[in-house]
Amino acid sequence: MAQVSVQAEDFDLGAEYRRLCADAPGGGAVVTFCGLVREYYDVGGADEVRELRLEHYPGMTEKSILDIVRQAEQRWDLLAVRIVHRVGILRPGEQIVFAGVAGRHRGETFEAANFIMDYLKSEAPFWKKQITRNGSEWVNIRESDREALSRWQAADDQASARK
Amino acid sequence: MAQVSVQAEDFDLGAEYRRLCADAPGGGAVVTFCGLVREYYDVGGADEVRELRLEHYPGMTEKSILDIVRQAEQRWDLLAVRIVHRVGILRPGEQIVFAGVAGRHRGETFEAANFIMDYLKSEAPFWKKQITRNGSEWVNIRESDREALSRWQAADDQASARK
Amino acid sequence: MLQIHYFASVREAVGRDREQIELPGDVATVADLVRHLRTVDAGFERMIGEQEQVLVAVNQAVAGDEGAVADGDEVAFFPPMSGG
Amino acid sequence: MLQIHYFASVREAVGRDREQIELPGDVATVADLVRHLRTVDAGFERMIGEQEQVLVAVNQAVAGDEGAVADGDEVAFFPPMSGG
Repeated sequence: MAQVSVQAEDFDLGAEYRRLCADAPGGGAVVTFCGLVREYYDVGGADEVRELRLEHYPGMTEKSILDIVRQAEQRWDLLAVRIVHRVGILRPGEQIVFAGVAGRHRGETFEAANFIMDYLKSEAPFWKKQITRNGSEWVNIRESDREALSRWQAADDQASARK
Repeated sequence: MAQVSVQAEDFDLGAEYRRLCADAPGGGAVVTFCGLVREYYDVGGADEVRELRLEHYPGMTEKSILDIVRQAEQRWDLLAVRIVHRVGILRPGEQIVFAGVAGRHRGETFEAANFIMDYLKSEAPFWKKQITRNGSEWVNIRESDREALSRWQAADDQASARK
Repeated sequence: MLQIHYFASVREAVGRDREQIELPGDVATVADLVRHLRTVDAGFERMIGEQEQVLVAVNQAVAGDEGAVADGDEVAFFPPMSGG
Repeated sequence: MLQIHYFASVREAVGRDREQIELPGDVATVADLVRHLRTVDAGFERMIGEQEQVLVAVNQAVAGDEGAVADGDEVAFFPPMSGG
């Protein structure tokens, strides 16, 4: 049970959580992640962000998010997943992205939510441009995001090596 | 900024999330965990649970949860933490526990929420008794919960060995 | 005086949730107190025999066998935690 | 025909968000297409020089240099993703 939405409108975390629970009767654990627009991004200078413009590749976005969710469902026994990603113009403090996972147990539910966010950051076609007092700049992927991804891939390599 | 509540009343995840955000201006990531009463627990037989009775040690409960939160705050740069744990009589599907962490970045916020739940399960004085059609039974700590804890401790040992 | 609390399966096995006792002269540690209670209290002795594992807290912090016990302390006996 | 899309900094560098071109006879892979566009399109050539890294998707799936390109395909050029 996976739901993906790419939208300009804001979302209500409490409502998303209730929908997850409704889709996962018998679940024991629900993990949610919410990303908010920060006041500064890690690009040249440290100007306060006035707004963030989120661009995406309609069609491919939804496909690539569903593909990430399918990978998570193959790794872990999940009951329900919901992803909401906003696009358009956002301001500091606003919600950008929601990922919610319902599962039977705590450990696998945490892992799956973490995995989905790591891949979403690096494999779903979204791009952020920040507008500051001094102009505008595209935000690059953070080094820690690359590392987060390589962590899962190293775990896969170990698993295949053991076979 | 840490808030801990041990209560019989249910809680509203959306409201807890909004309070976390209000306590963490400038945060970029919020992770929430919610534990729900399952229909079966891993004890002898597999009778459907009619109710779960949650007992705790008033005074020590709050102290030990705050201590776990402090440990997490020493490990990671967190902006706000909220924990709600229910006690008394609960039925399948009901919410038992909420842990919410607001931080600057995704990775550390996920890790901290996971850490807090692992310790809460094993070091806060709560006990669950399940009532089924065939009687009642105390629920033991799961083997996977012990393993979850030893994972953090192994990471600590490695960190000290490197010093 | 010592304030003693029992929780969960330990409480059920002992048959009460709390009691106050005079601190015996030969009790200075958790191990001393357990030895004392096993001797004077048949219910406590039976509980120790039945329970797989019993944890002890002194003044609301988990303590080992060598943990100090002094007059005025609050001591609690309980099984491993199973919250969340 | 090929439908070509440009996104984010690549879109700004090329100066348009999409275009349609006839599939040239000597283009069978992503590498062929890039070579062709660099030759016939000065804006594309300048973009390749400026961008640190350019990714390519064929029919909405990321493809490498050897990825096949055929008539009717949708090809997109963009910088590394930075969502969330």
